[in-house]
Amino acid sequence: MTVGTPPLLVIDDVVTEYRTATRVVRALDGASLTAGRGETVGIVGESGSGKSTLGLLTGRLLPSGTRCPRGRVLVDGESVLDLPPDRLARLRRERLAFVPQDPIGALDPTLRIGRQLRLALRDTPADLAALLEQVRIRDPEHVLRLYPHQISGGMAQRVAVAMAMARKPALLIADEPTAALDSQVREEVLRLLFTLAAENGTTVLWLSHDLGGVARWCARIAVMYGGRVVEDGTTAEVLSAPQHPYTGALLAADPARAKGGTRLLTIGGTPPVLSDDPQGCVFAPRCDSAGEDCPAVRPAPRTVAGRTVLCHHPGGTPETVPARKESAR
Amino acid sequence: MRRSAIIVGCSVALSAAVTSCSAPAATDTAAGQKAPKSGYLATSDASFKGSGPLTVQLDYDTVEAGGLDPQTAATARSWSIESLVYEPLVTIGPKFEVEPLLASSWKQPSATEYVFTLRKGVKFGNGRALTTADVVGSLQRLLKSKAAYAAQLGPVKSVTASGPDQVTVRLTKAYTPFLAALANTPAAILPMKEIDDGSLDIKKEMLGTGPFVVKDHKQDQYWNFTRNTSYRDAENVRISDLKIEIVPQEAARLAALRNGSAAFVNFNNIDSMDQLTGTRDAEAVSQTNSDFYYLIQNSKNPDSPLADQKVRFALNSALNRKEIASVALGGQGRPTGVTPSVLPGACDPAKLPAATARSADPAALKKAGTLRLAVYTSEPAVGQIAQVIQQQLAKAGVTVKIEKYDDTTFNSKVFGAKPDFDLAIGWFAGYVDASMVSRWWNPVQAGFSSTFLNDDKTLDALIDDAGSEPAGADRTKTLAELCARVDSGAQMLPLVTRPSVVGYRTDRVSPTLRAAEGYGNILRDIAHYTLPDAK
Amino acid sequence: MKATAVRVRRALAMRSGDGLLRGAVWVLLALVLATLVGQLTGAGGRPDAIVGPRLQPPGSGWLLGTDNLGRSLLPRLLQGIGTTLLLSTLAVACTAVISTALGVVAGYRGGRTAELILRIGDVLYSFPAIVLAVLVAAVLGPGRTTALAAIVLVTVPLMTRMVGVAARAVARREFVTAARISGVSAPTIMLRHILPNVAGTVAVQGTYALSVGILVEGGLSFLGYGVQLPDASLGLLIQEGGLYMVGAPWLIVAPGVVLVAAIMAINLVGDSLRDRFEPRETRSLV
Amino acid sequence: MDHIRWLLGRVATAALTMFGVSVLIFAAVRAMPGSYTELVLGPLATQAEKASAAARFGLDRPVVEQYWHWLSNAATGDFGTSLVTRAPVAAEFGDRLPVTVTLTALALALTVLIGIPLGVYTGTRDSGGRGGVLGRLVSAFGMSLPEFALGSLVVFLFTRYRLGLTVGNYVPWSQDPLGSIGSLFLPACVLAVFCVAATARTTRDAVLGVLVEPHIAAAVARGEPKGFIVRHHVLRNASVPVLTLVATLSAYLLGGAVIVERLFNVPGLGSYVVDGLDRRDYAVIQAGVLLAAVVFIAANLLVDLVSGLIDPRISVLAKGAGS
Amino acid sequence: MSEPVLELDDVRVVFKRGRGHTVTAMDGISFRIAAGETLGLVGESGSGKTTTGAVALGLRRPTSGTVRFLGAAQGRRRPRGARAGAVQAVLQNPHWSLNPRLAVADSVAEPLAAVEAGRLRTHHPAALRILDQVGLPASFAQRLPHELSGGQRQRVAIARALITRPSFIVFDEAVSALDVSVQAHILNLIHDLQTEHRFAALFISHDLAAVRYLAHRVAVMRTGQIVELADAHRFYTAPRHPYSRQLLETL
Repeated sequence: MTVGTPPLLVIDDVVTEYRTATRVVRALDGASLTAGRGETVGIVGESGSGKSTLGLLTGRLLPSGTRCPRGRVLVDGESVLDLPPDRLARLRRERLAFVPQDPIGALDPTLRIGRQLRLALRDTPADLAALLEQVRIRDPEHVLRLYPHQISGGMAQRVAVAMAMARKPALLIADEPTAALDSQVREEVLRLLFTLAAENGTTVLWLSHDLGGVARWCARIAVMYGGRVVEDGTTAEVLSAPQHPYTGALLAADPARAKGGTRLLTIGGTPPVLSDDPQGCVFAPRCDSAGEDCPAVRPAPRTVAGRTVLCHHPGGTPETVPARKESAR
Repeated sequence: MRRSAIIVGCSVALSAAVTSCSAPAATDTAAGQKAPKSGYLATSDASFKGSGPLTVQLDYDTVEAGGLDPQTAATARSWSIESLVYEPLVTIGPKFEVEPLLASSWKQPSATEYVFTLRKGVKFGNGRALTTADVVGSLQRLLKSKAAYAAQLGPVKSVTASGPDQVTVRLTKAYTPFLAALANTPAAILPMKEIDDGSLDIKKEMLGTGPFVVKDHKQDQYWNFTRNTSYRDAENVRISDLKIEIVPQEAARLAALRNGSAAFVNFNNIDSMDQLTGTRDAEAVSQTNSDFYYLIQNSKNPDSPLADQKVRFALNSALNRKEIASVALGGQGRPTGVTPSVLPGACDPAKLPAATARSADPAALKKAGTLRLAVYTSEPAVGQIAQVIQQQLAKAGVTVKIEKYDDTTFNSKVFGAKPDFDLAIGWFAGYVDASMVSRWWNPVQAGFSSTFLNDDKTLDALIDDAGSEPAGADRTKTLAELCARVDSGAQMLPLVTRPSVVGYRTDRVSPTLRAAEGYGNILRDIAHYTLPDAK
Repeated sequence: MKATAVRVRRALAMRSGDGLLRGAVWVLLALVLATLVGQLTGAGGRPDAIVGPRLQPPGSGWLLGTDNLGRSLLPRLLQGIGTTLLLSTLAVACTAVISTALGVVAGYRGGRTAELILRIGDVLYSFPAIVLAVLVAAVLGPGRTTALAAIVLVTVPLMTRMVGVAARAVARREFVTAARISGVSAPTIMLRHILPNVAGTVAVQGTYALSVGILVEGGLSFLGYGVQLPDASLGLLIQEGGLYMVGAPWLIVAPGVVLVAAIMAINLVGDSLRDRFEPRETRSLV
Repeated sequence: MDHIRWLLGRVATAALTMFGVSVLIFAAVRAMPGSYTELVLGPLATQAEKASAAARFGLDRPVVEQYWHWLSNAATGDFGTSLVTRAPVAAEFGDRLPVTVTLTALALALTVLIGIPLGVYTGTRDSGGRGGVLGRLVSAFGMSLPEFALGSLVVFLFTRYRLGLTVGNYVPWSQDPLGSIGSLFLPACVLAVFCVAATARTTRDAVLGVLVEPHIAAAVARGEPKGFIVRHHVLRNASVPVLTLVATLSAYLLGGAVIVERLFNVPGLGSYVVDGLDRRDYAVIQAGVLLAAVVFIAANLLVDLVSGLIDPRISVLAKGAGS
Repeated sequence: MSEPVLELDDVRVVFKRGRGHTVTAMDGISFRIAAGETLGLVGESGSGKTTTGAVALGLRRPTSGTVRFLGAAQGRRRPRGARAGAVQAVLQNPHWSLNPRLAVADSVAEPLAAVEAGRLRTHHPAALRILDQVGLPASFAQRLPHELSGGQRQRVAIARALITRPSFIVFDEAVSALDVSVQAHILNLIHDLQTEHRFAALFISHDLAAVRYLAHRVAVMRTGQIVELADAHRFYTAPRHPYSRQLLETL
């Protein structure tokens, strides 16, 4: 994080609640995250951890049924949660950009690609063909005349990246941009996204479940669990020596990292569904190194080995890994 | 059966016999008008000098198998429209007395001989003068044709031109209703020269001696007539252009009368009269008709209880004709025997056997069981009579199930080759002479009723006697016997007379309307209508 | 199957928040109650009995006045509601059974069978509704069964198409493929998997068909083909009342108001059912 | 290329449907009890007269022969002669078509000009879900006014009180176009009430459906103003269901609004066909129903074509569905 | 090597898309799977791996080539008689893997009811036993799918596949829609159940990591052809085909 210049994005102790007909679900329970200009942050967490809500929060794109009773969100100094609609729209137009999870779904099915790009970029003059070549789409003239359902997921995502970066955003938020793509295409899109962001000095928030991808592309990683950022530090250090027990468990469960023949270490119990202020650490019931204070006292952020962790006993090592019974051939 | 009731003769009604109707009839004379002459509901105000167009709305158009040929015309509607163009030798006065028309006078040297003297200066629409050849040719053409009306002229032996402007008709035997039968549109005088030389297709065009000429006609939408310039009394005809619009929906005709887009409208719902209250310049009057509603009891079906005369008579005695008239027809109709009660010499319905019977025979009633009563949709009054009859028979312990069909289905079920009904309601035209309609009670002569009437020889004899006896005390006695016979046979039972309601705009037209009408001819005196001066 | 019953009961439980739905259900209940009480206890006398002078205004001895034959309008109106509601409900029940069967088969089978069923539906659907109804009435002769047959013929094509589309969507789901793989017979798949999952669409389309049914019955009565005399249906009462609008406006106002209230209530119930069974997430950001 | 092949496929199925309609109507019409001869000859004609008249009208020939005769003529545009007017049916339809077309055009104009904006307004204004209790009440009310009840009321009001427009005197187009529209305005309004309510409801649903689509969320994320989103994205995406409904409504209206035509005494197609039914005037009924079927199928084909242009996925789906 | 449970011999499947335009989904595919063995089938979307799964399940008849199941050629589309229930599948989308209107116990009991007739209720005891094996307590029996998480639903799907003690199961992208930790549970479960039930398995996935964890042998498909078929250990340590190397690079 480049010290001195004020951080581009400040999310400070934000609580967000979805109100459905029958009950209230708390998606964020005091999440905090800051990101400077040009930083690349990977936000990792399983479904129900609140990472998608965090992404939407930055652009205040939460549906009408949600409320944020606590916390602040500052983008480039402007408090997003209190902005009037027209200034919020200007903020989204000039400072923010989003890369969608379902690339084809994010394009208007009834308009040709070229027409949609002209509409979206009507106030930033850009040569569309050059724009598409920049994201390495062969034969851009042909693609501009196609409809969204006539192009592949990979190509659609490249168009989305081109559309986003053409507006030179200060902050780019990508929520699982490559979930629907095949491995090769996934690598290409990521390479495009991060190189263009770097050239433009855009801060990137990448919400993902692909630990390997985050390791390759993001300087910083933030692990989320139960609506809070439980560990936030430089990627290499966090992945090699996780301080928070959940991070450790997550790494152990990833088949890509499991060495041949070892049994995957699974986390017992099920992810929490919060409805109000929880007592103590929400990971306590599933944590192997939980002490008596964990369920009682809500852990405060502390810096350990150059990263911030929300845990009373950081640094616990995962238990030994039992050998796997080989099934007879 | 708005279209298919046949009219074969007309009857003479004593206007005095018209009872005042209980519904607030609008016959009370409007302030400015003179009191109508006796026998009329309204008379044209001679002081009006205006002339010009007139718009009339009727509920349905003429539709005949024989097209526009008046001789084969079978319905009252055809006759009233065709009477604008065609004229018969004689016509009917307000009290149903026979008056001269194309025949200026006539003599009856004997009971079976009539000598007519033609009126001078009568021309057809194309300007050609009327000749005795036209008269003889027309009557002979009518007698030769198989048209239903031909039989009503009675046993005619010969029609001959007996002088430059004289025609003599000889009958084989005395036939009292002959003159009355002659006074109707089917017996009108046709332009025989044009018909014989083929220059006129009588089915498609009309050419007569009457006050109007057809300009154009769109089936079921409108007729346009213009004044016939060569009409003998052309200068007194105030209506220059007569437009007849066909508007099936009653509410639409009511609306047209209210907002003035129509000056003269016919209604078939009695209560339309009081729908006009509160509309300035709008009058509605109810003409008494010789037409009457009847109830058929299908006695030809062997395994039906109605085959037994006692059951039929018991049902007849259970009916209350007064209540039918007051409830179903809002008091506008009146009970009648087979001789229409408004006609002179007609029998008194109150003295009929069923009316005088103290109570219906319970045993016979029990045998009746459940009966199906067929009615048709196009005339609301028929449905209402059916429901009143259902109530009356229910009180007598007989269940009646009403089956309402569209007109065509009704015709095929009741008058088809294989009748499929127990009871059915319809209406006949009453004609002018008391005996003429009774002809239909003789299945052999009528033909159509042979499918549901058993032939009753004594009744047939009474019908012939009534037809041939000259008017007088013993004819009235015969007619009374005829009524009693029909009533006790109870196969086809006359119920109540059928009212005809007409509405008009007093600020658009001053019509001449008779109190009683024999031929159901709504447009009878339209040539005498006067129009107020254009404001 | 017990779980399904639990599921359906819970689905139909009236959501407290929806005032419109509660109001609509109350109107319908009131109408059904009124006609039941009227028919059973004969309140207000027999509908076809001539009780007084013609065209008497309401209140003078007869709550709703008398009609053109002197019959009290109240019992006739109650009978009219009964006839119209019973007739339309019965007809729509038949429509629902036929359409659901055809729709589910067409949706699951697809291909030629679906094409055939839809083609037949198109043939009927391209007839103008009123002409089709009058044709049926003329062929079968007026009366209740005819009105019922007319309503069924007019409403089956659209409902079959709707159920067919819903069934086709369900047939593509994984649990249907899994059932086919494990050898479950086609009829069982249709009954156990397809039918319960299109129940929502059937309920929604059934309610809309009901309001169409009432309109068709009314139209038939207006043209003279509806219920037989002296029985009454709301359509017939309105048609008869139409002639006396100046002299006796209550003859058309009473049945008119009841008819409009009934159809409106049914439409509102249909809307609420559609909200429940085809819920659309409320994530709109606009 | 595929588009044309798909179109040919649709035309083929349309022809099949038309054939089905023609067979059904021909059989159904003859299944009706009674025949024209009974009606026109009246009750007092003898059976012999009825038989000779039937022969004259050509009603006594075997049904299949009559059908083939009629079908082969219909192919050449001669739909047979009306028994009532003795004139070719095509002529009568020619006279009445402009009346029904004007009436339909007026009703559709009202429907599109009022229904669609109302739908878009209620759809975009209340946020999400199916809020807008007022919107639902109004459209439910509009859809529950049967033509015969509303029509009778309007006829009553406009005749009982002087409210400008007169009821029932139809002015032919040839005479005075403006007057003709004036005379058809009231019946058009009565017809339009149901259509406006139905269109408003369908439009609102379609709009609400589009608003939850991901591409709208993406547009909002791009900071596009609401009006821009509605104009450029919502209307286009929501138009297909609305178009389908309008096509069905126009087919219904062109099929002839019998009841309104009778109440307002408008000489349109609907009342003519139903009169034909009353009088068993076979040629009129058959031609009327065929015309209505052609209009219905043409409307659907048109909608498929246009919606294929608006939303390219549809023509792909339609083709996909066929395989 | 015991008698192979499933054997595909030079199987071809060709689709007609519009006139004259054909797509070859399977172009001469041959492989064998023995009892207790898992063949991992990897490839990009559009490589034909799902069609291969459909052919293995008997849902689609190949244009040419033979499919032998337990030695007998597989003719008709729907398995009949003795072999009904011998083939089962666990498919991708947990949201729609279970009939939302059926309770868990009924869904699991259905395949058994199809094989041994009788009502669903009669097979509830067997269903409860198999649910316990997949780690779901009896209390789940009467629950409806919308009350379960994605992982729990996939467990029910697996229980449903196992209840007829099939000799062959196809896992078509069975875990790709699940979270990493939940995925781990399911992979362990499949591994343990195979050791116990000794069914043959075809594990189709685009996630090479998951395949490595379960598969004994791996086949890589590209545009309808198997470009490499090798023992798992050898494949992950020294892939021969360049396309395989490219895929492993991203792991």
